[in-house]
Amino acid sequence: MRIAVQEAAFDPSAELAGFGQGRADVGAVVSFTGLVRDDTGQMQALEIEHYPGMTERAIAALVEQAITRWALADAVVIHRYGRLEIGAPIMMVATAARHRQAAFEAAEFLMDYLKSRAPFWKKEITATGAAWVEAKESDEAALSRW
Amino acid sequence: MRIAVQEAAFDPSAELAGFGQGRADVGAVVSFTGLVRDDTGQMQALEIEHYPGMTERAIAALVEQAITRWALADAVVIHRYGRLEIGAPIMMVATAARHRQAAFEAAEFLMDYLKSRAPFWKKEITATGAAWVEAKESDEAALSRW
Amino acid sequence: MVELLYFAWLRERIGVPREQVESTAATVADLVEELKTRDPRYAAAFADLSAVRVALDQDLSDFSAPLAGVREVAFFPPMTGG
Amino acid sequence: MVELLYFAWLRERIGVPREQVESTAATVADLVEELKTRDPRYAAAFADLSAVRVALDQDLSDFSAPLAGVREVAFFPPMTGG
Repeated sequence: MRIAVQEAAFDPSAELAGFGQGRADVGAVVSFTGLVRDDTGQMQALEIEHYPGMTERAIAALVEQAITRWALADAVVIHRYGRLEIGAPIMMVATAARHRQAAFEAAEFLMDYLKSRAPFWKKEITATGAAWVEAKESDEAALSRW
Repeated sequence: MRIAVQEAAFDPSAELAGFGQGRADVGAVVSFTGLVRDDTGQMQALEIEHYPGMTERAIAALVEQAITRWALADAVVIHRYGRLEIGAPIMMVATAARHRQAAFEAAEFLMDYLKSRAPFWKKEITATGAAWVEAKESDEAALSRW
Repeated sequence: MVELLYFAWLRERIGVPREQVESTAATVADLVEELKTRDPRYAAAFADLSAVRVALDQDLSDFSAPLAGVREVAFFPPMTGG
Repeated sequence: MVELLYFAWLRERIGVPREQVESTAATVADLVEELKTRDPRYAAAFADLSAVRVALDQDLSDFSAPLAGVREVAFFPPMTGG
Protein backbone atom coordinates (compact mmCIF):
# COMPACT_ATOMS: atom_id res chain seq x y z
CA MET A 1 0.00 0.00 0.00
CA ARG A 2 1.30 3.42 -0.89
CA ILE A 3 -0.30 6.82 -0.27
CA ALA A 4 1.32 10.07 -1.37
CA VAL A 5 0.05 13.65 -1.18
CA GLN A 6 2.60 15.76 -2.95
CA GLU A 7 3.28 18.96 -4.85
CA ALA A 8 5.73 17.29 -7.24
CA ALA A 9 4.67 15.95 -10.61
CA PHE A 10 4.54 12.16 -10.93
CA ASP A 11 4.50 9.63 -13.74
CA PRO A 12 1.53 7.24 -13.42
CA SER A 13 3.18 4.61 -15.58
CA ALA A 14 6.35 4.61 -13.46
CA GLU A 15 4.23 4.27 -10.30
CA LEU A 16 2.62 1.16 -11.80
CA ALA A 17 5.91 -0.60 -12.58
CA GLY A 18 5.61 -4.14 -11.19
CA PHE A 19 2.40 -3.32 -9.31
CA GLY A 20 0.46 -6.52 -8.55
CA GLN A 21 2.81 -8.65 -10.64
CA GLY A 22 4.72 -11.86 -9.87
CA ARG A 23 2.30 -13.26 -7.28
CA ALA A 24 -0.19 -16.12 -7.56
CA ASP A 25 -3.14 -14.40 -5.85
CA VAL A 26 -3.57 -11.36 -8.11
CA GLY A 27 -5.51 -11.73 -11.35
CA ALA A 28 -6.54 -8.12 -11.90
CA VAL A 29 -4.98 -4.67 -11.66
CA VAL A 30 -6.97 -1.50 -12.33
CA SER A 31 -5.55 2.00 -12.45
CA PHE A 32 -7.23 5.35 -12.81
CA THR A 33 -5.41 8.60 -13.59
CA GLY A 34 -7.10 12.01 -13.43
CA LEU A 35 -5.60 14.73 -15.65
CA VAL A 36 -6.03 18.49 -15.94
CA ARG A 37 -8.65 19.11 -18.63
CA ASP A 38 -9.46 22.44 -20.24
CA ASP A 39 -12.98 22.51 -21.67
CA THR A 40 -12.97 26.24 -22.46
CA GLY A 41 -9.58 26.76 -24.06
CA GLN A 42 -9.08 29.62 -21.57
CA MET A 43 -7.32 27.82 -18.74
CA GLN A 44 -3.69 28.50 -17.94
CA ALA A 45 -3.38 26.13 -15.02
CA LEU A 46 -5.20 24.35 -12.24
CA GLU A 47 -4.43 25.19 -8.62
CA ILE A 48 -5.21 22.68 -5.91
CA GLU A 49 -5.42 23.58 -2.24
CA HIS A 50 -5.58 20.90 0.42
CA TYR A 51 -5.74 20.45 4.19
CA PRO A 52 -2.37 19.05 5.26
CA GLY A 53 -2.80 16.37 7.87
CA MET A 54 -6.48 15.73 7.26
CA THR A 55 -5.81 14.85 3.61
CA GLU A 56 -3.47 12.00 4.48
CA ARG A 57 -5.79 10.78 7.28
CA ALA A 58 -8.87 10.82 5.03
CA ILE A 59 -7.11 9.00 2.19
CA ALA A 60 -5.59 6.38 4.50
CA ALA A 61 -9.03 5.66 5.97
CA LEU A 62 -10.53 5.27 2.48
CA VAL A 63 -7.78 2.95 1.32
CA GLU A 64 -8.08 0.77 4.45
CA GLN A 65 -11.81 0.52 3.82
CA ALA A 66 -11.29 -0.49 0.18
CA ILE A 67 -8.62 -3.08 1.09
CA THR A 68 -10.95 -4.72 3.60
CA ARG A 69 -14.13 -4.58 1.54
CA TRP A 70 -12.63 -5.91 -1.71
CA ALA A 71 -9.83 -8.04 -0.19
CA LEU A 72 -7.27 -6.08 -2.18
CA ALA A 73 -3.73 -7.45 -2.39
CA ASP A 74 -2.35 -3.93 -2.88
CA ALA A 75 -3.47 -0.34 -3.44
CA VAL A 76 -1.93 3.00 -4.42
CA VAL A 77 -3.27 6.55 -4.12
CA ILE A 78 -1.24 9.55 -5.25
CA HIS A 79 -2.71 13.07 -5.28
CA ARG A 80 -1.00 16.34 -6.15
CA TYR A 81 -1.63 19.84 -4.85
CA GLY A 82 -0.27 23.23 -5.93
CA ARG A 83 -0.12 24.50 -9.50
CA LEU A 84 -0.68 21.98 -12.33
CA GLU A 85 -0.38 22.44 -16.09
CA ILE A 86 -3.06 21.43 -18.61
CA GLY A 87 -2.77 17.76 -19.49
CA ALA A 88 -0.76 16.86 -16.38
CA PRO A 89 -1.75 13.99 -14.07
CA ILE A 90 -3.58 15.26 -10.97
CA MET A 91 -3.92 12.01 -9.14
CA MET A 92 -4.06 8.26 -9.56
CA VAL A 93 -5.41 5.19 -7.84
CA ALA A 94 -4.42 1.58 -8.48
CA THR A 95 -5.92 -1.61 -7.07
CA ALA A 96 -4.81 -5.25 -7.22
CA ALA A 97 -7.31 -8.05 -6.55
CA ARG A 98 -8.05 -11.69 -7.40
CA HIS A 99 -10.86 -10.85 -9.80
CA ARG A 100 -11.57 -8.02 -12.19
CA GLN A 101 -14.87 -6.96 -10.66
CA ALA A 102 -13.26 -6.35 -7.27
CA ALA A 103 -10.36 -4.40 -8.78
CA PHE A 104 -12.74 -2.21 -10.85
CA GLU A 105 -15.19 -1.62 -8.01
CA ALA A 106 -12.49 -0.73 -5.50
CA ALA A 107 -10.91 1.75 -7.93
CA GLU A 108 -14.28 3.40 -8.64
CA PHE A 109 -15.09 3.51 -4.93
CA LEU A 110 -11.77 5.23 -4.19
CA MET A 111 -12.34 7.73 -7.02
CA ASP A 112 -15.89 8.54 -5.94
CA TYR A 113 -14.80 9.18 -2.36
CA LEU A 114 -11.65 11.10 -3.25
CA LYS A 115 -13.83 13.44 -5.36
CA SER A 116 -16.14 14.39 -2.51
CA ARG A 117 -14.57 13.38 0.79
CA ALA A 118 -10.85 14.14 0.58
CA PRO A 119 -10.08 17.78 1.46
CA PHE A 120 -8.91 19.13 -1.89
CA TRP A 121 -10.22 22.24 -3.62
CA LYS A 122 -9.57 23.05 -7.28
CA LYS A 123 -9.27 26.52 -8.78
CA GLU A 124 -9.13 27.19 -12.50
CA ILE A 125 -6.66 29.92 -13.47
CA THR A 126 -7.36 31.88 -16.66
CA ALA A 127 -5.73 34.97 -18.18
CA THR A 128 -8.46 37.15 -16.69
CA GLY A 129 -8.87 35.63 -13.26
CA ALA A 130 -9.50 32.50 -11.29
CA ALA A 131 -12.57 30.54 -10.23
CA TRP A 132 -13.07 27.82 -7.65
CA VAL A 133 -14.43 24.64 -9.20
CA GLU A 134 -17.88 23.90 -7.80
CA ALA A 135 -18.66 20.46 -6.46
CA LYS A 136 -21.02 18.57 -8.75
CA GLU A 137 -24.24 17.09 -7.46
CA SER A 138 -23.49 14.04 -9.60
CA ASP A 139 -20.26 13.46 -7.63
CA GLU A 140 -22.14 13.54 -4.34
CA ALA A 141 -24.84 11.28 -5.79
CA ALA A 142 -22.18 8.79 -6.94
CA LEU A 143 -21.44 7.96 -3.29
CA SER A 144 -24.87 6.44 -2.77
CA ARG A 145 -23.98 3.33 -4.73
CA TRP A 146 -21.40 2.23 -2.18
CA MET B 1 -5.15 3.50 -30.80
CA ARG B 2 -2.93 0.47 -30.46
CA ILE B 3 -3.84 -3.20 -30.69
CA ALA B 4 -1.30 -5.98 -30.24
CA VAL B 5 -1.76 -9.75 -30.16
CA GLN B 6 1.61 -11.19 -29.31
CA GLU B 7 3.51 -14.09 -27.79
CA ALA B 8 6.14 -11.86 -26.19
CA ALA B 9 5.86 -10.66 -22.61
CA PHE B 10 5.00 -6.98 -22.15
CA ASP B 11 5.24 -4.43 -19.36
CA PRO B 12 1.86 -2.78 -18.72
CA SER B 13 3.46 0.22 -17.04
CA ALA B 14 5.77 0.85 -20.01
CA GLU B 15 2.79 0.61 -22.38
CA LEU B 16 1.06 3.36 -20.36
CA ALA B 17 3.97 5.81 -20.54
CA GLY B 18 2.51 9.14 -21.66
CA PHE B 19 -0.87 7.58 -22.53
CA GLY B 20 -3.60 10.26 -22.59
CA GLN B 21 -1.26 12.92 -21.20
CA GLY B 22 -0.41 16.42 -22.38
CA ARG B 23 -3.73 17.20 -24.10
CA ALA B 24 -6.58 19.44 -23.00
CA ASP B 25 -9.45 17.06 -23.81
CA VAL B 26 -8.53 14.08 -21.63
CA GLY B 27 -9.46 14.11 -17.95
CA ALA B 28 -9.46 10.38 -17.24
CA VAL B 29 -7.33 7.35 -18.05
CA VAL B 30 -8.28 3.85 -16.92
CA SER B 31 -6.16 0.75 -17.35
CA PHE B 32 -6.87 -2.89 -16.62
CA THR B 33 -4.25 -5.63 -16.53
CA GLY B 34 -5.12 -9.31 -16.29
CA LEU B 35 -2.49 -11.55 -14.71
CA VAL B 36 -1.96 -15.32 -14.43
CA ARG B 37 -3.47 -16.39 -11.11
CA ASP B 38 -3.02 -19.77 -9.44
CA ASP B 39 -5.84 -20.57 -7.04
CA THR B 40 -4.78 -24.17 -6.41
CA GLY B 41 -1.03 -23.86 -5.90
CA GLN B 42 -0.69 -26.62 -8.53
CA MET B 43 -0.29 -24.60 -11.70
CA GLN B 44 2.98 -24.49 -13.56
CA ALA B 45 1.91 -22.20 -16.37
CA LEU B 46 -1.01 -20.97 -18.43
CA GLU B 47 -1.18 -21.74 -22.13
CA ILE B 48 -3.26 -19.54 -24.39
CA GLU B 49 -4.36 -20.57 -27.86
CA HIS B 50 -5.86 -18.08 -30.27
CA TYR B 51 -7.24 -17.81 -33.81
CA PRO B 52 -4.74 -15.73 -35.79
CA GLY B 53 -6.50 -13.31 -38.05
CA MET B 54 -9.87 -13.46 -36.36
CA THR B 55 -8.37 -12.34 -33.04
CA GLU B 56 -7.06 -9.08 -34.46
CA ARG B 57 -10.32 -8.48 -36.40
CA ALA B 58 -12.51 -9.13 -33.36
CA ILE B 59 -10.43 -6.89 -31.10
CA ALA B 60 -10.28 -4.07 -33.65
CA ALA B 61 -14.08 -4.18 -34.02
CA LEU B 62 -14.51 -4.02 -30.23
CA VAL B 63 -12.11 -1.12 -29.87
CA GLU B 64 -13.80 0.83 -32.68
CA GLN B 65 -17.13 0.28 -30.97
CA ALA B 66 -15.79 1.51 -27.62
CA ILE B 67 -14.14 4.58 -29.17
CA THR B 68 -17.41 5.59 -30.82
CA ARG B 69 -19.72 4.82 -27.93
CA TRP B 70 -17.65 6.57 -25.22
CA ALA B 71 -15.97 9.19 -27.44
CA LEU B 72 -12.56 7.92 -26.36
CA ALA B 73 -9.52 10.02 -27.16
CA ASP B 74 -7.33 6.92 -27.22
CA ALA B 75 -7.40 3.19 -26.48
CA VAL B 76 -4.96 0.30 -26.12
CA VAL B 77 -5.52 -3.46 -26.13
CA ILE B 78 -2.63 -5.91 -25.77
CA HIS B 79 -3.22 -9.65 -25.43
CA ARG B 80 -0.66 -12.43 -25.21
CA TYR B 81 -0.87 -16.03 -26.37
CA GLY B 82 1.45 -19.00 -25.85
CA ARG B 83 2.93 -20.09 -22.53
CA LEU B 84 2.70 -17.66 -19.60
CA GLU B 85 4.21 -17.89 -16.12
CA ILE B 86 2.23 -17.44 -12.87
CA GLY B 87 1.97 -13.75 -11.99
CA ALA B 88 2.70 -12.55 -15.53
CA PRO B 89 0.46 -10.04 -17.34
CA ILE B 90 -1.86 -11.79 -19.80
CA MET B 91 -3.45 -8.72 -21.34
CA MET B 92 -4.26 -5.12 -20.76
CA VAL B 93 -6.70 -2.48 -21.90
CA ALA B 94 -6.38 1.28 -21.46
CA THR B 95 -8.90 4.01 -22.24
CA ALA B 96 -8.61 7.80 -22.30
CA ALA B 97 -11.73 9.98 -22.12
CA ARG B 98 -12.96 13.39 -20.97
CA HIS B 99 -14.68 12.03 -17.87
CA ARG B 100 -14.02 9.21 -15.47
CA GLN B 101 -17.30 7.39 -15.99
CA ALA B 102 -16.69 7.02 -19.73
CA ALA B 103 -13.12 5.80 -19.19
CA PHE B 104 -14.24 3.24 -16.59
CA GLU B 105 -17.23 2.01 -18.60
CA ALA B 106 -15.27 1.66 -21.82
CA ALA B 107 -12.54 -0.34 -20.05
CA GLU B 108 -15.10 -2.65 -18.44
CA PHE B 109 -16.93 -3.06 -21.76
CA LEU B 110 -13.69 -4.03 -23.49
CA MET B 111 -12.84 -6.49 -20.72
CA ASP B 112 -16.28 -8.11 -20.73
CA TYR B 113 -16.18 -8.61 -24.49
CA LEU B 114 -12.57 -9.76 -24.63
CA LYS B 115 -13.46 -12.45 -22.07
CA SER B 116 -16.26 -13.97 -24.12
CA ARG B 117 -15.99 -12.73 -27.71
CA ALA B 118 -12.30 -12.67 -28.62
CA PRO B 119 -11.06 -16.06 -29.81
CA PHE B 120 -8.67 -17.04 -27.02
CA TRP B 121 -8.70 -20.29 -25.06
CA LYS B 122 -6.83 -20.83 -21.81
CA LYS B 123 -5.35 -24.07 -20.58
CA GLU B 124 -3.96 -24.58 -17.10
CA ILE B 125 -0.79 -26.66 -17.00
CA THR B 126 -0.05 -28.63 -13.81
CA ALA B 127 2.61 -31.21 -12.95
CA THR B 128 0.11 -34.00 -13.63
CA GLY B 129 -1.62 -32.72 -16.73
CA ALA B 130 -3.50 -29.90 -18.32
CA ALA B 131 -7.10 -28.68 -18.35
CA TRP B 132 -8.94 -26.23 -20.56
CA VAL B 133 -10.43 -23.37 -18.58
CA GLU B 134 -14.21 -23.45 -18.88
CA ALA B 135 -16.10 -20.31 -19.80
CA LYS B 136 -18.03 -18.91 -16.85
CA GLU B 137 -21.73 -18.21 -17.08
CA SER B 138 -21.07 -15.01 -15.17
CA ASP B 139 -18.78 -13.81 -17.98
CA GLU B 140 -21.49 -14.40 -20.56
CA ALA B 141 -24.06 -12.73 -18.31
CA ALA B 142 -21.79 -9.69 -17.93
CA LEU B 143 -22.36 -8.85 -21.60
CA SER B 144 -26.04 -8.14 -21.04
CA ARG B 145 -25.30 -4.84 -19.32
CA TRP B 146 -23.89 -3.27 -22.48
CA MET C 1 -13.85 -26.83 -51.07
CA VAL C 2 -14.02 -25.26 -47.63
CA GLU C 3 -11.29 -24.86 -45.02
CA LEU C 4 -12.20 -26.13 -41.54
CA LEU C 5 -10.34 -24.89 -38.44
CA TYR C 6 -10.53 -26.36 -34.94
CA PHE C 7 -9.35 -24.80 -31.69
CA ALA C 8 -8.77 -25.87 -28.07
CA TRP C 9 -10.39 -29.20 -27.12
CA LEU C 10 -12.17 -29.46 -30.49
CA ARG C 11 -8.75 -29.45 -32.14
CA GLU C 12 -7.52 -32.07 -29.66
CA ARG C 13 -10.54 -34.37 -30.19
CA ILE C 14 -10.45 -34.11 -33.98
CA GLY C 15 -6.68 -34.42 -34.03
CA VAL C 16 -5.84 -31.73 -36.60
CA PRO C 17 -5.85 -27.94 -36.41
CA ARG C 18 -7.23 -27.53 -39.91
CA GLU C 19 -8.30 -29.47 -42.98
CA GLN C 20 -9.92 -28.93 -46.35
CA VAL C 21 -13.16 -30.74 -47.11
CA GLU C 22 -15.52 -31.10 -50.04
CA SER C 23 -19.07 -30.60 -48.94
CA THR C 24 -22.42 -29.64 -50.40
CA ALA C 25 -23.91 -28.91 -46.97
CA ALA C 26 -26.26 -25.94 -47.07
CA THR C 27 -25.77 -24.79 -43.48
CA VAL C 28 -23.24 -25.15 -40.66
CA ALA C 29 -25.59 -27.62 -38.96
CA ASP C 30 -25.72 -29.74 -42.13
CA LEU C 31 -21.92 -29.69 -42.35
CA VAL C 32 -21.60 -30.86 -38.74
CA GLU C 33 -24.04 -33.74 -39.38
CA GLU C 34 -22.04 -34.72 -42.45
CA LEU C 35 -18.75 -34.69 -40.48
CA LYS C 36 -20.26 -36.77 -37.65
CA THR C 37 -21.05 -39.57 -40.12
CA ARG C 38 -17.49 -39.55 -41.49
CA ASP C 39 -15.55 -40.51 -38.38
CA PRO C 40 -16.13 -41.09 -34.65
CA ARG C 41 -13.64 -38.26 -33.88
CA TYR C 42 -16.14 -35.75 -35.22
CA ALA C 43 -19.01 -37.44 -33.42
CA ALA C 44 -17.03 -37.03 -30.17
CA ALA C 45 -16.08 -33.42 -30.88
CA PHE C 46 -19.60 -32.36 -31.85
CA ALA C 47 -21.50 -34.47 -29.31
CA ASP C 48 -22.73 -31.41 -27.40
CA LEU C 49 -23.26 -28.51 -29.76
CA SER C 50 -24.23 -26.18 -26.91
CA ALA C 51 -20.51 -26.18 -26.05
CA VAL C 52 -19.41 -25.37 -29.59
CA ARG C 53 -19.15 -21.96 -31.24
CA VAL C 54 -18.66 -21.31 -34.95
CA ALA C 55 -17.09 -18.52 -36.98
CA LEU C 56 -17.58 -18.09 -40.75
CA ASP C 57 -14.73 -16.31 -42.51
CA GLN C 58 -13.58 -15.07 -39.06
CA ASP C 59 -16.93 -13.63 -37.95
CA LEU C 60 -18.90 -15.25 -35.12
CA SER C 61 -21.97 -16.95 -36.55
CA ASP C 62 -24.39 -19.77 -35.68
CA PHE C 63 -25.31 -23.26 -36.79
CA SER C 64 -28.26 -22.20 -38.92
CA ALA C 65 -26.11 -19.92 -41.08
CA PRO C 66 -25.80 -20.80 -44.80
CA LEU C 67 -22.40 -21.89 -46.12
CA ALA C 68 -22.75 -20.50 -49.64
CA GLY C 69 -19.65 -18.48 -50.49
CA VAL C 70 -17.94 -19.25 -47.17
CA ARG C 71 -14.23 -20.14 -47.45
CA GLU C 72 -13.25 -20.69 -43.79
CA VAL C 73 -15.34 -22.36 -41.07
CA ALA C 74 -13.89 -22.43 -37.53
CA PHE C 75 -15.22 -24.51 -34.63
CA PHE C 76 -14.20 -23.88 -31.04
CA PRO C 77 -15.43 -23.95 -27.43
CA PRO C 78 -16.75 -20.82 -25.70
CA MET C 79 -13.93 -18.29 -25.59
CA THR C 80 -11.93 -17.63 -22.44
CA GLY C 81 -9.90 -14.51 -23.19
CA GLY C 82 -9.09 -11.57 -20.99
CA MET D 1 -8.78 28.42 22.90
CA VAL D 2 -9.60 26.74 19.63
CA GLU D 3 -7.74 26.86 16.30
CA LEU D 4 -9.88 27.77 13.31
CA LEU D 5 -8.81 26.87 9.76
CA TYR D 6 -10.34 28.12 6.53
CA PHE D 7 -9.88 26.77 3.02
CA ALA D 8 -10.63 27.82 -0.56
CA TRP D 9 -13.15 30.67 -0.88
CA LEU D 10 -13.86 30.64 2.86
CA ARG D 11 -10.20 31.44 3.43
CA GLU D 12 -10.36 34.18 0.79
CA ARG D 13 -13.50 35.77 2.24
CA ILE D 14 -12.26 35.69 5.82
CA GLY D 15 -8.81 36.81 4.78
CA VAL D 16 -6.69 34.47 6.90
CA PRO D 17 -5.91 30.76 6.59
CA ARG D 18 -6.08 30.18 10.34
CA GLU D 19 -6.59 31.95 13.65
CA GLN D 20 -6.97 31.18 17.31
CA VAL D 21 -10.17 32.26 19.03
CA GLU D 22 -11.55 32.22 22.55
CA SER D 23 -15.09 30.90 22.52
CA THR D 24 -17.54 29.32 24.89
CA ALA D 25 -19.77 28.12 22.01
CA ALA D 26 -21.27 24.72 22.74
CA THR D 27 -21.62 23.59 19.13
CA VAL D 28 -20.20 24.38 15.71
CA ALA D 29 -23.43 26.21 14.84
CA ASP D 30 -23.07 28.37 17.99
CA LEU D 31 -19.46 29.15 17.05
CA VAL D 32 -20.50 30.23 13.56
CA GLU D 33 -23.21 32.54 14.99
CA GLU D 34 -20.65 34.04 17.34
CA LEU D 35 -18.17 34.67 14.50
CA LYS D 36 -20.86 36.27 12.32
CA THR D 37 -21.50 38.91 14.99
CA ARG D 38 -17.79 39.72 15.25
CA ASP D 39 -17.10 40.96 11.74
CA PRO D 40 -18.85 41.28 8.36
CA ARG D 41 -16.17 39.04 6.79
CA TYR D 42 -17.53 36.08 8.75
CA ALA D 43 -21.11 37.04 7.93
CA ALA D 44 -20.14 36.96 4.23
CA ALA D 45 -18.25 33.68 4.52
CA PHE D 46 -20.99 31.91 6.45
CA ALA D 47 -23.98 33.46 4.65
CA ASP D 48 -25.00 30.13 3.10
CA LEU D 49 -24.16 27.26 5.43
CA SER D 50 -25.41 24.68 2.92
CA ALA D 51 -22.21 25.46 1.00
CA VAL D 52 -19.95 25.04 4.03
CA ARG D 53 -18.47 21.83 5.41
CA VAL D 54 -16.78 21.42 8.78
CA ALA D 55 -14.11 19.11 10.18
CA LEU D 56 -13.37 18.72 13.88
CA ASP D 57 -9.79 17.66 14.65
CA GLN D 58 -9.49 16.60 10.98
CA ASP D 59 -12.61 14.43 10.87
CA LEU D 60 -15.64 15.46 8.83
CA SER D 61 -18.44 16.52 11.15
CA ASP D 62 -21.55 18.70 11.13
CA PHE D 63 -22.84 21.94 12.56
CA SER D 64 -24.74 20.34 15.41
CA ALA D 65 -21.59 18.66 16.80
CA PRO D 66 -20.40 19.72 20.28
CA LEU D 67 -17.08 21.57 20.55
CA ALA D 68 -16.07 20.26 23.97
CA GLY D 69 -12.49 18.98 23.80
CA VAL D 70 -12.05 19.99 20.14
CA ARG D 71 -8.73 21.70 19.34
CA GLU D 72 -9.01 22.31 15.58
CA VAL D 73 -12.11 23.40 13.66
CA ALA D 74 -11.83 23.66 9.87
CA PHE D 75 -14.38 25.29 7.56
CA PHE D 76 -14.35 24.77 3.80
CA PRO D 77 -16.58 24.44 0.74
CA PRO D 78 -17.64 21.03 -0.63
CA MET D 79 -14.50 19.18 -1.65
CA THR D 80 -13.43 18.85 -5.28
CA GLY D 81 -10.64 16.29 -5.26
CA GLY D 82 -9.89 13.52 -7.71
